[in-house]
Amino acid sequence: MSSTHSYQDNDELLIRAQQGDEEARELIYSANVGLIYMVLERFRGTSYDHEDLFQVGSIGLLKAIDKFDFSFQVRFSTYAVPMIIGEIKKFLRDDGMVKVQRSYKELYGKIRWAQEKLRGDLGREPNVSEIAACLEMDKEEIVLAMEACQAPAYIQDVIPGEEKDQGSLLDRLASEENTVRILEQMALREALSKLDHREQEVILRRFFKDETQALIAQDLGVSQVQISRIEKAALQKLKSLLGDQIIG
Amino acid sequence: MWSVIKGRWTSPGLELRMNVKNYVRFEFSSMPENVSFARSCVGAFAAQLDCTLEDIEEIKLVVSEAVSNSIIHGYNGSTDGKIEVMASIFDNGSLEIIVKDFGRGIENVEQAMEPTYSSDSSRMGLGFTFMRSFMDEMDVISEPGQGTSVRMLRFFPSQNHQAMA
Amino acid sequence: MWSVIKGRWTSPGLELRMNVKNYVRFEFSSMPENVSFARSCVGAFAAQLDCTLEDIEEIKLVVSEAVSNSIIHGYNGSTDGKIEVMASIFDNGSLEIIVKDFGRGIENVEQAMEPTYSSDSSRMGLGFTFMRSFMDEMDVISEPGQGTSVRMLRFFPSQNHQAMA
Amino acid sequence: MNADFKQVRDTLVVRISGELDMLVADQLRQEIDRRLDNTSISTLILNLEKVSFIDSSGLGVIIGRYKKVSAQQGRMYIVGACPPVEKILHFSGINKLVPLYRSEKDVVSN
Ligand SMILES: Nc1ncnc2c1ncn2[C@@H]1O[C@H](COP(=O)(O)OP(=O)(O)OP(=O)(O)O)[C@@H](O)[C@H]1O
Ligand SMILES: Nc1ncnc2c1ncn2[C@@H]1O[C@H](COP(=O)(O)OP(=O)(O)OP(=O)(O)O)[C@@H](O)[C@H]1O
Ligand SMILES: [Mg+2]
Ligand SMILES: [Mg+2]
Repeated sequence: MSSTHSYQDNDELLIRAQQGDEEARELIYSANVGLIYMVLERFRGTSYDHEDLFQVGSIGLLKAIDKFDFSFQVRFSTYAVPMIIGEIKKFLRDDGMVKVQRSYKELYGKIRWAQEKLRGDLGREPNVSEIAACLEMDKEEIVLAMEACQAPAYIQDVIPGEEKDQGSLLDRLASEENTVRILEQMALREALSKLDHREQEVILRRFFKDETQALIAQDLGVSQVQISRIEKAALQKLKSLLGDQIIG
Repeated sequence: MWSVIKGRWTSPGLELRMNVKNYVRFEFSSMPENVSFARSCVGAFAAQLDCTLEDIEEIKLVVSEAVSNSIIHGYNGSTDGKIEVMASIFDNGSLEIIVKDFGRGIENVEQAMEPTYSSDSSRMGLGFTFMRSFMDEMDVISEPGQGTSVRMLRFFPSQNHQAMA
Repeated sequence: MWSVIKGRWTSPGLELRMNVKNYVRFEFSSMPENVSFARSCVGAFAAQLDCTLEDIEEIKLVVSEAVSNSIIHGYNGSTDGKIEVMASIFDNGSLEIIVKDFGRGIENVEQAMEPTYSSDSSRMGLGFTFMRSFMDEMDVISEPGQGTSVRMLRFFPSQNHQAMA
Repeated sequence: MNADFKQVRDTLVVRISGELDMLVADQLRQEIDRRLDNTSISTLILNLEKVSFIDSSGLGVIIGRYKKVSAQQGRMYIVGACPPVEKILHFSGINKLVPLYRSEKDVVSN
């Protein structure tokens, strides 16, 4: 096995510890405390509190010291590591819930705070990697944490109240008449869908494509008078479907 | 398959940024639950770029629009269709997103892309308009009965690039 | 390809939950940047389950271990390998995660899975132990020179299931 | 998504949390419409404080409810949209039809 470890398996100390020798227990604990750090390393960058995890990990290590049995035929570390992880897992599952939720909320607040601070420092909008570096977090975590919209803080701190009317779509679409037109088009489409096929075609070509009754008549192989009649009936239907405000 | 599509889309401007630095490709079923999954993932991937949180919000929006369209229109709401998303980051800091379905396809792409056009009277017809507004390039390739591919590109000049320019 | 793998893994217990409710499959290059991307994505997918935030943290942890192994050991740190991740949610609320690479493979899987075993003296050899501790089932299939697949399963009894049981 | 309904006389307040996309649009539409159809409501307030994301599917629900409420001569307001959501509301122009306020209190005091 090519792996080298900084901790030691000291059989004699273990036996003494299990027989109630407090000093031996302490020695074996400090010789192996590195295992806890190894395990904790994996939780770096998560929302868990390291101090807490260390406490729990210590319990796992002490349990391993007390319960280790030489008949297992494995090295102490091989036995202790899963015990430490197991203890931490139990802790996370028993106790974690409220905590993590709270810390997500805190995280969200922190991100907002870092964003504001960096905006001030840099004089521009900070990018995600700058926020991540500032908080010592993963960029991806930042992105996902933003999904937990925690509005109250948001509103007081961030909404400055000014109108942010920028953007090309807005310029094209968002004038009041335009929006009302969007709505009308929606209503019109709905109404149009209630006409029969021929009526739809006549209306679309006459009013949306500006074609003449004569042309449509020719295409459909009917007389212009018939087209005129279809058009009139269709408009009548539309009016009753839409009310007077749209097609005056 | 993707390379074919890319070939078809290659434009003179695109050749300059053809060096893919990183990519992710994913595939999922046309379940509405996956819309939020898809936008989160592409958002998380885009975080590798030199971009702001606001940029990420916009990326998430366009992915949401394209994937929703595939589910709603492409597969008519049926949940057993397949959707593929490919996101690539190029050397010059641009992000390409391709959303592809194998659904019904679009008869008249030009009409479909018009602001406020929708084939469904209860919808706003804003999806394509959002995609076009928030991205620097957008193309749609669609074949009735075969499916639809939406390719979007957004250029993120990095702080460094800007400084050097 | 996945179904073959699934076939090989099918165990009597597994048959009961073979109905896939939702799945996602993704593929990315073996760049270190993609480790945090992959774990975030699987985390986002797992959020569809009836689970707590710390369940998600745990899922992210194991994905991180498996993907890091593929990059570090499977591809020896080279960034042009391909990694595939498949996550499936079954009808009964269990989550299966498969991480697959096409790299160097593992000679002795049993030894590799031992706590604190590592082929690299600077590492701790805890990856597999974490995966095993936080998931309910774990299998590794590896072929030297061909690659490695790690399949993990975790059962999330939903509130409803529990109530009905 | 989660929607919490509160009705005081003829005012209906809907407090929504989560992401307003196609996954939840239909359900939200139905839940609001059921109340609009069965009770006489003259003011509809959508509280979006806890909404972190909205796309065109969500906008569709809002515009649809606006049409419905205005057809019944009622009024509609949106309160508490956070910046990313507010941006989309502005972008689509919905803010020109449905006024945006910071909080439910602000609507009342106006
Ligand atoms: N993937 C697709 N497959 C088939 N048809 C599509 C697809 N994407 C878009 N379309 C068509 O293009 C039209 C316009 O799409 P767009 O996203 O702009 O509006 P919408 O989806 O109808 O409404 P909104 O996006 O506002 O909810 C759709 O109504 C549909 O007919
Ligand atoms: N995908 C893989 N391809 C090739 N070898 C692997 C792969 N995954 C694991 N291994 C082998 O299994 C061993 C144990 O893996 P494990 O994740 O438990 O520990 P480690 O990666 O060496 O250390 P740590 O995870 O603590 O950084 C590795 O040292 C390596 O030899
Ligand atoms: Mg759309
Ligand atoms: Mg490892």
